[in-house]
Amino acid sequence: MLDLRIKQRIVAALLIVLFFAGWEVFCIASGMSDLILPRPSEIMVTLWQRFPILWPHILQTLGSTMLGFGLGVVLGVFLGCIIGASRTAYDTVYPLLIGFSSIPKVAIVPILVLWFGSGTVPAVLTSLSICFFPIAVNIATGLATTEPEMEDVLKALGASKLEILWNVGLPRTMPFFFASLKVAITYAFVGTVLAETVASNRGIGNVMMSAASSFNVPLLFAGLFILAGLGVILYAIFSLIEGRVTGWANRKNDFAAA
Amino acid sequence: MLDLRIKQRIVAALLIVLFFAGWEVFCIASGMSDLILPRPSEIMVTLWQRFPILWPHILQTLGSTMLGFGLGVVLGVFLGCIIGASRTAYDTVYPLLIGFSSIPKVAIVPILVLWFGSGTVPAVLTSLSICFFPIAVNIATGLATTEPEMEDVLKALGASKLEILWNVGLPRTMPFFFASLKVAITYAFVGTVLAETVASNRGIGNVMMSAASSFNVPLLFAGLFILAGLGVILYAIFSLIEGRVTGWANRKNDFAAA
Amino acid sequence: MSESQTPSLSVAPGTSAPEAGTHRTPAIELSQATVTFGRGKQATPALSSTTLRVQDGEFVALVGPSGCGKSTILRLVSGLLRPTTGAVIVGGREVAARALRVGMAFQNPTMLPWMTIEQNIMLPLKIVQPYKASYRRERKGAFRDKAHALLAQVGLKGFAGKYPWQLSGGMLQRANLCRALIHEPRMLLLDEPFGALDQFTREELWGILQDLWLAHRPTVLLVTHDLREAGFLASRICVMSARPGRILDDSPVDFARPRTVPMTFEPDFVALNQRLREFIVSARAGAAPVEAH
Amino acid sequence: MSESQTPSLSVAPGTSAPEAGTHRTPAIELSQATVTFGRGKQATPALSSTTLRVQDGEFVALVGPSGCGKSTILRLVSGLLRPTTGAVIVGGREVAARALRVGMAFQNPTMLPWMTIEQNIMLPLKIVQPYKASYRRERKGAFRDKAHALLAQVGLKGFAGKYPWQLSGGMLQRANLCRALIHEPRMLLLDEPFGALDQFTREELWGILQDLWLAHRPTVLLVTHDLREAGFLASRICVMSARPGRILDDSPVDFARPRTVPMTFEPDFVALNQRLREFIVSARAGAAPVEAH
Amino acid sequence: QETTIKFTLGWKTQGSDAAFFVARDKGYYKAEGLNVVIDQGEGSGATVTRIMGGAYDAGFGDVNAIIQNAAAKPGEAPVMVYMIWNKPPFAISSKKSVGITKPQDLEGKTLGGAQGTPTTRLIEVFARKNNVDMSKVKLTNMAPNLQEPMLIKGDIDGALVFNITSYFNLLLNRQDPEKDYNWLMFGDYGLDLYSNGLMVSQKLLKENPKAVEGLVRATNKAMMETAKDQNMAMKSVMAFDNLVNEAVEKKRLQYSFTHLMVSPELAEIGVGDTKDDRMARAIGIIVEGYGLTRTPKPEEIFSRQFLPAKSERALVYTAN
Ligand SMILES: Nc1ncnc2c1ncn2[C@@H]1O[C@H](COP(=O)(O)OP(=O)(O)OP(=O)(O)O)[C@@H](O)[C@H]1O
Ligand SMILES: Nc1ncnc2c1ncn2[C@@H]1O[C@H](COP(=O)(O)OP(=O)(O)OP(=O)(O)O)[C@@H](O)[C@H]1O
Ligand SMILES: [Mg+2]
Ligand SMILES: [Mg+2]
Repeated sequence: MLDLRIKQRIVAALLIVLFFAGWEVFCIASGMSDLILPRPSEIMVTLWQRFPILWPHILQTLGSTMLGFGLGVVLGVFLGCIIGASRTAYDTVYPLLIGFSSIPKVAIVPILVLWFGSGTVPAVLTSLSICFFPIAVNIATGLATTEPEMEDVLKALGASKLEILWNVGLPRTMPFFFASLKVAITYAFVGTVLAETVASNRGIGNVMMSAASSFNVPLLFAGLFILAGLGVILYAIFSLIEGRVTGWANRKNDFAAA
Repeated sequence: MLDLRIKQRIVAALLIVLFFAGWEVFCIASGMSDLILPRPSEIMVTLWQRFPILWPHILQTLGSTMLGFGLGVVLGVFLGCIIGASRTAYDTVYPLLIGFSSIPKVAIVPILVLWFGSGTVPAVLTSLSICFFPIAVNIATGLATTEPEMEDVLKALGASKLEILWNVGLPRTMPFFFASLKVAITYAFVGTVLAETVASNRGIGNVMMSAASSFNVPLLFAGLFILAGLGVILYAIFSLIEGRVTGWANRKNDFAAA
Repeated sequence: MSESQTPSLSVAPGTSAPEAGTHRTPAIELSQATVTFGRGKQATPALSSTTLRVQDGEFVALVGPSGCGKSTILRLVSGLLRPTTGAVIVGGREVAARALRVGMAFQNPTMLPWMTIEQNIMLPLKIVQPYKASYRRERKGAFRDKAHALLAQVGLKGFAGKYPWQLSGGMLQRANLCRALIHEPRMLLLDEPFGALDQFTREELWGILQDLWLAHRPTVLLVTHDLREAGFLASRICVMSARPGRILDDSPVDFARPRTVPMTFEPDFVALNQRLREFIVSARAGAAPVEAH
Repeated sequence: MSESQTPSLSVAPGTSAPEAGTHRTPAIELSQATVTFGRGKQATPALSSTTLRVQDGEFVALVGPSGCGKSTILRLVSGLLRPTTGAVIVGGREVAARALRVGMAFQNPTMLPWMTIEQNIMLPLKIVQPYKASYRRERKGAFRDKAHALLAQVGLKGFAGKYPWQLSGGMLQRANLCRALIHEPRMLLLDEPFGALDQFTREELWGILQDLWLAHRPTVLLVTHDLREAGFLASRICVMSARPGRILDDSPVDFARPRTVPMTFEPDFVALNQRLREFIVSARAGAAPVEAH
Repeated sequence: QETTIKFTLGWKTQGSDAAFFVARDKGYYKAEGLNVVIDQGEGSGATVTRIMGGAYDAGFGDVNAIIQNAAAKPGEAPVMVYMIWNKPPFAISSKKSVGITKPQDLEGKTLGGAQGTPTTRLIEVFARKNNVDMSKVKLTNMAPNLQEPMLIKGDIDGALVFNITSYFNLLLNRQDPEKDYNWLMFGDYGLDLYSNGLMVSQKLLKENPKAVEGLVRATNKAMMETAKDQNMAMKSVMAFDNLVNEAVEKKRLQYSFTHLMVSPELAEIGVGDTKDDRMARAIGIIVEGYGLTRTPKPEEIFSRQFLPAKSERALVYTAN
């Protein structure tokens, strides 16, 4: 079982390497200008050389994102619980949320900047405003699709609504929740960077903006690589937690591996 | 039961009206400049007056979004099935997708413009690239958490993997799928508008950009309202379909209403 | 101990229970309760005007054909369902049984899949007073020991840490029974708690349940398909008609306690079974749910 | 029809089956099959070195204490599980039973919740040849009629369009049986198909199942807790030990067919039951899963 | 046989782009055998990348961006063939109350700039040339459309802007840019740069010089008419994009003439042309300001080969 897992991982790693090799080859073969799409090797070199300069920006973006994401999770879970629990909330809050979510957040960043000044606050808020939505939707769906039989177990004991939510609704919803976290964390990065491009003196978004305007496309892509990397790292962390928390729901894989 | 439903809807409608009334009052009370946050009434007036001019832009954006969303659904379901079905795909495709998704799509729009020129194509592609991800994640999660007992019913009959996917995996995953559609449709709009602000002569994104650059904030917000409205309308349509398709999973509501 | 300690009240089928004449408030009282699922064309009548009284401390068995509404009655009593018409009074109050600390074993042993068997079984202790108050403190101490002891009693020693899907059908059913018992409820609602068990395990559990009842005298409503089981355990047996169900017959069982398995082979006992059997056969004749072959 | 048409092969418990001496390839052959779930400390042995042969057209009943591995054997035969050691040969081939059109009634009647009962029951017709080919054409015609007829036979007339959660436990079990039968499989694996049914419904279904077996002679492996049921239906009864299970006893049942319910009260029949009962009691004595009370 | 030319503007539709719309609207391009397809842009610097990437053949953009790209990728950068704004729009706007009237006043102030715009990039050079200690100036980044609101709100003391943009942004924000604001024009303090004009790709230049010639001729013709009659020109603008505020854009169009075009140099050499020595100086400033590794020659940047005769380019501006 362990061997199989390791083998699978090696294959996966190889495929990922292959992807970048393919990109490299494509760029060379098609004579792609590095103004349009730089080669991965070029990007990596830039990344390596500029890393000391980029480091504080990475920290800035990561910090804002984590804060926004954390708040987004809290807000998303809260709204999700409300929507999932009350029909009126479903009818009221859902349309408002959908409407709000259909709005490109770029449009509200300037308002945030005018209210809170430029810097970390708008980045955190944008990140929050972009990432809570998938969480709320998935939590609400998870709660709404919970098998009534499971709730009956607690209802028969005279449990309060909150106890049922806590002991049945939320645990049952965990697979939905973790799925939404994967989506939310990536959007949280997008939100932060968006706000940083609009008004900030630090952060990856700021670096990318400056790279774009000085036609330093490899640096721009280095910024993108950093974001992608951060996204993947956080995803990996959530995956670990997910494995522990929702293992019960993933029996299929257990079986396949057994 | 019907009466209850109607009562709930009325309450919901009232609450939504209340929300906008609150906004209006807030703007008036705080003496908010309409250059920062216009009053809803102002926005509605603008919307009404400019509607004939806005109409073709609405159609443009809606068209691009629906196309991008449609393709995004296809791609998302496809990737979700692959990730949910194969461990290697999970290990390979997932990190790549997460990485790609962590990248702000604003950064890739210029590249799309360079390849495809400005106009509908980049809008569709941006919309696609932003909206397939939640679908893929939710489909993959739904498939991975399918109870093995349900699959056993088909396995014992000697069903092929595809038959199991089609008859068990996908139907079981429908609640996950519809949850992701709600997220995806809103992001599809964001994607289209994003691309339109960068590279298009038509579409709501272009209108908003033009409004923003001439500080016509009520028009900018009219654009946002249109987007929100379109999002809500499409959400309502999906909700109807969802009610039919995943009714079986939403027994809880049935019970509550009974 | 003789049966006389818990007087059994016989209700004539089809007639409403007399309002006066009982000096104790019954623990459970269904009066003219009807349940219809769905509405319009989709309507499925599940229970037709059922009247049933159970005194505090009584052990009542419900038997009847599949789909006649036995589970529905338990759901009514536990407050999970409200009657379409009629009233359900439990512990002197309409609806809900919170204060009564109901212990319910569902027909389908719904274990929460994210919890181990132990955690599942300790669930009532987490929810029901007075255990709730000290749950955080005791869940790794006294409560856990209690759960383990109960599991050992039903033959699930060593399975406390397993997840529900790692247990066989019969094992789950035994765990389900433990969950109904752990908080020592004043009222037990058992929906075919031994259905998936072999004869021997079943008989052993009968003994355990009987001992428990004799010691604490909870009010028990037991749904079963096994007339021997009903005869062994109950102080009263109610026979229901086919769907939509009504109570057709209500007869006390007066064998001395504690009863033993050999007793179930004695002529008196066999005669009771035979009597019920024949009664059911004749009752079914009109509305046989299965086509003759 | 007499039993002699289907020769039953008795396997001495504990010894491996003789390789030679049979002129027909058995439909099912477990040789020294062991199943252990999990690994390391978590390992749960579920089946210990089990050898079992079932000839084509035989009707074998498996009885044994809860958790002894009966369901596990069915899962092995249906190809849902592979043995940890040993071999499982079905229809002359190792693993999987695709070509055999297995009909399986799971212990827990897992109906797909998004399908109506009718759709659930027609599932095998959608998957298994030769029905699969004409499924699209016939699903509203002949196939549906077939499903309705089957449902009517088990007393579920009018429930075809309901969803699984609208049925009672016993109704679901009957639907589950229909799903196992609808594609007229050459091999039937039934895991306590009558557990949640009352005595009468159960006896009627016995009759239906017997008729079906007499007409088509599928190979049947029936798990049951009811010795009367085993005696009524089976041509051979295998008794299993407690977990990890092995086959302890394997005895042919030679009563004439078709058997009737009254026959089960005749002395010969009762004697068989009594013999099995005693055998099991003595076998259990060593490893009683339930604490004495 | 018509030649299709994909043309990108420097930004969203603006009155100052009128000449292109007039040429299109009145069929001047058509008369030259050209089918000019006009798209809105993402910034006058991005015009250069759009053309270099091959998606566009021509556009209205910033010559300084050409210089930057030509330094790194000679032979790929587009070439300016018709210089339109011969005065740089780079400026620092500030409220009168803040009191920034000369470069030295910047010390101790907070300036807001949109990242990567020439004004922001050149502030260092501006400071050096005027002996301003940049360590005493605080710079903060923000999107262009946030500069004026933050200026008004007082979050920043001065904004690094294009005068032609900022002036109207202030106007749209209900300010009086003349009365209440100070403008430090870079052109007045030693940064005598060229700015936006009509540029074409090297590919078009090589493969179809006739099309370039036609493009320049038609644009020039429209430019002359626009200078005479802005009302007529605005009709063409509105025909292209009915979303813009006509009154404001007309003023912007006029502002582009008065503040960015009409000058002694224009009178001397006509619209579209440049002076080589000034261009060389400008290149020097850009190379210094951006720390470029190579100094491109003026002929890499600008080509006067396609300009019509000077008499045809004698611009007479009359406001109406
Ligand atoms: N949620 C529901 N919606 C619709 N019909 C229901 C629902 N629950 C139960 N029924 C119907 O009510 C009737 C009684 O069901 P119930 O579960 O009480 O039967 P039961 O006596 O427990 O049967 P069994 O012995 O088979 O478990 C059945 O006909 C069933 O179809
Ligand atoms: N997926 C699993 N993981 C771990 N252990 C399992 C799993 N499935 C079954 N077991 C164990 O295997 C043993 C045999 O289980 P099985 O379901 O075959 O019993 P059974 O004979 O059908 O019992 P019952 O009559 O109670 O249904 C049990 O001890 C059970 O705990
Ligand atoms: Mg029931
Ligand atoms: Mg079993």
